[in-house]
Formats: sequence, C-alpha cells, structure tokens
Amino acid sequence: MFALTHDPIDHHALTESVRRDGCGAVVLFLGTVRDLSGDQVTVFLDYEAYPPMAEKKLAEIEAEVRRRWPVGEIAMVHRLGRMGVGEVSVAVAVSTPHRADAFDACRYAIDTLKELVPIWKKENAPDGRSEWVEGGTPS
Amino acid sequence: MFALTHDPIDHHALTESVRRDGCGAVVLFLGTVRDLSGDQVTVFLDYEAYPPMAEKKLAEIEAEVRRRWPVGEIAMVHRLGRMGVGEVSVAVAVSTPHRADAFDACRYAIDTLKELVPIWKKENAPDGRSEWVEGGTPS
Amino acid sequence: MSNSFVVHLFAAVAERMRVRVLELTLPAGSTVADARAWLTRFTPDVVDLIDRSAVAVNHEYAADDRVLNPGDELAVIPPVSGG
Amino acid sequence: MSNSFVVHLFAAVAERMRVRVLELTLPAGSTVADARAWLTRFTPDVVDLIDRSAVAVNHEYAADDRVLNPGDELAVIPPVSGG
Repeated sequence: MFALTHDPIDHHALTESVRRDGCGAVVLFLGTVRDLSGDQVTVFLDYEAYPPMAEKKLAEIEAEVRRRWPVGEIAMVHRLGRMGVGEVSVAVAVSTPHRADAFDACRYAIDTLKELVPIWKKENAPDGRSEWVEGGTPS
Repeated sequence: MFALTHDPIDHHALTESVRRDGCGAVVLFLGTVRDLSGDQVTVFLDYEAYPPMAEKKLAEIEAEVRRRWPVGEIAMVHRLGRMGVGEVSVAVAVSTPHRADAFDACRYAIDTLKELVPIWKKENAPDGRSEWVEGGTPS
Repeated sequence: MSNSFVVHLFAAVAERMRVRVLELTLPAGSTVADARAWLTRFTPDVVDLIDRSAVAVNHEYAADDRVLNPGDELAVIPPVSGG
Repeated sequence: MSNSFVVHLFAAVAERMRVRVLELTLPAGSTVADARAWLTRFTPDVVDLIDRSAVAVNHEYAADDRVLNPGDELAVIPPVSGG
C-alpha cells in the first residue's frame, strides 16, 4: 500500500495496518520536519510532488520490496503541502517473519523513495526566505 | 529509557516519546508473537527474565547506543509473562537527526538485546506441549 | 512535420520560470536532448538547474537519446528531496 | 573456610531442576568453574544445558576463572531468547 496525502499521516494506524500473525517483526520509519537544516533554522516546509509519476515510482518500490523480501505487508505514505517542525512528512512500515528482513526492506524503501520519487521540499526560514532543497539527481 | 513490564506495550506512546524537533528520523522496531516457529504452531509464549541483570544490560545497551550515535531519545521496552499470537513482546524506538543513524542504532539495540539480555521465552503448542527456546549463548 | 508535447515543471524550476506547464513544439524525431536544448535556450536563468535535472517521459526517467513520440508527456525533474 | 552463594536458575534449567534459587557453599577461593562443577554434579539431568549456559556474577557475565567473593550473587544464564 502507498499513498500521497495532504492530510496529517496517521502513523499509528499505518503501523497497525502491517501487523500480521505470521510476521514477528515490524519496522516503522518516520521522517519528520527538523528545526534545523545545517545551520539554518526552519519554521516550516512545503512539499510538492509530480503525483502520477510519484505514484508510479512508489508502486515500483513496493513491487521491488515484495520481490526481494518475504514481506507480510508494506505501507508507504508521503504527505504533501505545508508542514511545521516535528510533523511527519513520510512514514514507511514493513512487516516480515524475521527482523533482519524488516530492517533491510524498510531501509531500502525509504532510501529508494528519497532517491527516485519526484517530490521536492522547500525550507522556509524565520526571515521569510525560502529555498528548494536539492537531493540527489535521479537516474 | 528502558523498562520491563507485565502489561501490554503501548508502542504508539513509545514512538511519540522519542520524537524530537531536532531529529528528522524515527525508527521503531516491534517484535511480535508469530503463529509459527519453524513448522511448529504456537498458541502463546511465556517470557521470563532475570530482572536486575536484564535492567543492567538494557542500561548498558542504552548507554552504548547514545555513545555511538547522535540519539535524540531511545526507548526500549520488553514485556514479560504470557502473550498470544500477534501481541508485541518487545519495542525499540530511536530518534536521530538523520535516518541512517536511526536505522543503525535501532538495529544495534534490538540485536544486542536479543544477544545479551537475560530473557527467555517458552513456546506453547496447541497440544499442550511447551519448549524453552534457546537463542545464542551470551558471552 | 512537428509534434507538440506537454512539459511539466516543478519546484525551483517552476518557481523561477513562473511556469508550471508549457507546450513545446519540436520537429518530428526530436529527442529528450532536443527538448532540454529548447528549454535551456528559452530559460537562461535556470540553465544550471535544468542541467542538474532529469527528464521524465510518460512518468519514467528518460535518457537524452530517447526519441519523442506524439503524445509523450514530459517533465523536468530537479534533484528530488522528498522524505 | 567456605562461603555461601545464592544461585538463581531460570527457564529450562529452573523448570527441569524444579528449583529457582539455591544456596551453594564452596571453599574460599572457589571460581565460577567450581560452581559449575558443583551444579552439574548435583543435577545430571541438566548437565548439557548448564554446559551451554553462561554464568553471571553480580548481574554480569563472568568467565570460568573468575574467583568468587563472599556475597557474590550467581546466576545460570541459559542461551537467551528474548525479543
């Protein structure tokens, strides 16, 4: 399961949604808005996506995770729009029978999401200045 | 923070308890009771601990995690007593500024917990038979 | 003969150009590289940024030698920073 | 001269021996190995299990050559399986 949403992410419900009787391990990753980016104070972030392509890439990541690990369930949700410090921008939850796979699968999912999914964030400083963050160049 | 408890683990509260404005990453690990152990059907588990030593080892793990990674907060809770399939036996939540550290720290914590903390589980099968599980030998 | 392509722009590119979608007309047989060349000629203030960006065709990252077909949807994908 | 030590037993060891705590009296200068030897003599049905177990002294894993001091708390720690 994956989703883009403008609403706050219910990461508790997300965690519960991946639990399975056959899976002894659940790993949840939460990305939250930090108060500092380097030395720069952030007051809020704006996230923008290219939705049809972002959903295509998320579907590919989900398929690849299921192909590589014995996943009970995987759930990835990215929030879009404006978020204040401490709010959850992205959540990835994975369940597997054993714990090493849950860690590896969750980490692969968030690493690949951050590398390939067309979503961008703009940091907004207290003085009103803002800057789009550049991560890696997708390829 | 670490704890041994006979009550159900509130892993949602645990996750919230580690969130920090300076930490952009939270990783939560949940260990849950599986319905199968190998080919053997499990109906419930009994967990037993050597509490003073378990608490000493948990304190050492927390200190080592804080020494090795820039941890905002870490919370480890292990439940003791009888648990049915699907219940959470252990939860570890860690926050750090960046995600690689959160994954590494959480994984180190649960791996070391399972290696060193004197806690044992007994698997109880539907036919009434039970068996203490042997993990690794601590050293 | 020429074809028209919808091009989506995002984030810093869209903000600096003040354009989020445009229609680009190129000769038949043009490639992703030709689309890039046109965009950077048209928008000297974001040349560096477009050079650092990927181009997607129909929601998939595309190499510069990819030939464009009628109806292809293009997008300039600056270095992503989701998560 | 001899000393007495409280020894805690757990899990399969405690269950098979039907003992969770016992007091062990050993000559002064005895080591962890001596405590192991006494326990395995006393409990032939769990010799294998005790051989696979660690011994903790005062809540810390201890090597076999560790000399016991009056008041030390011992525990037999079978292979752990928490988590």
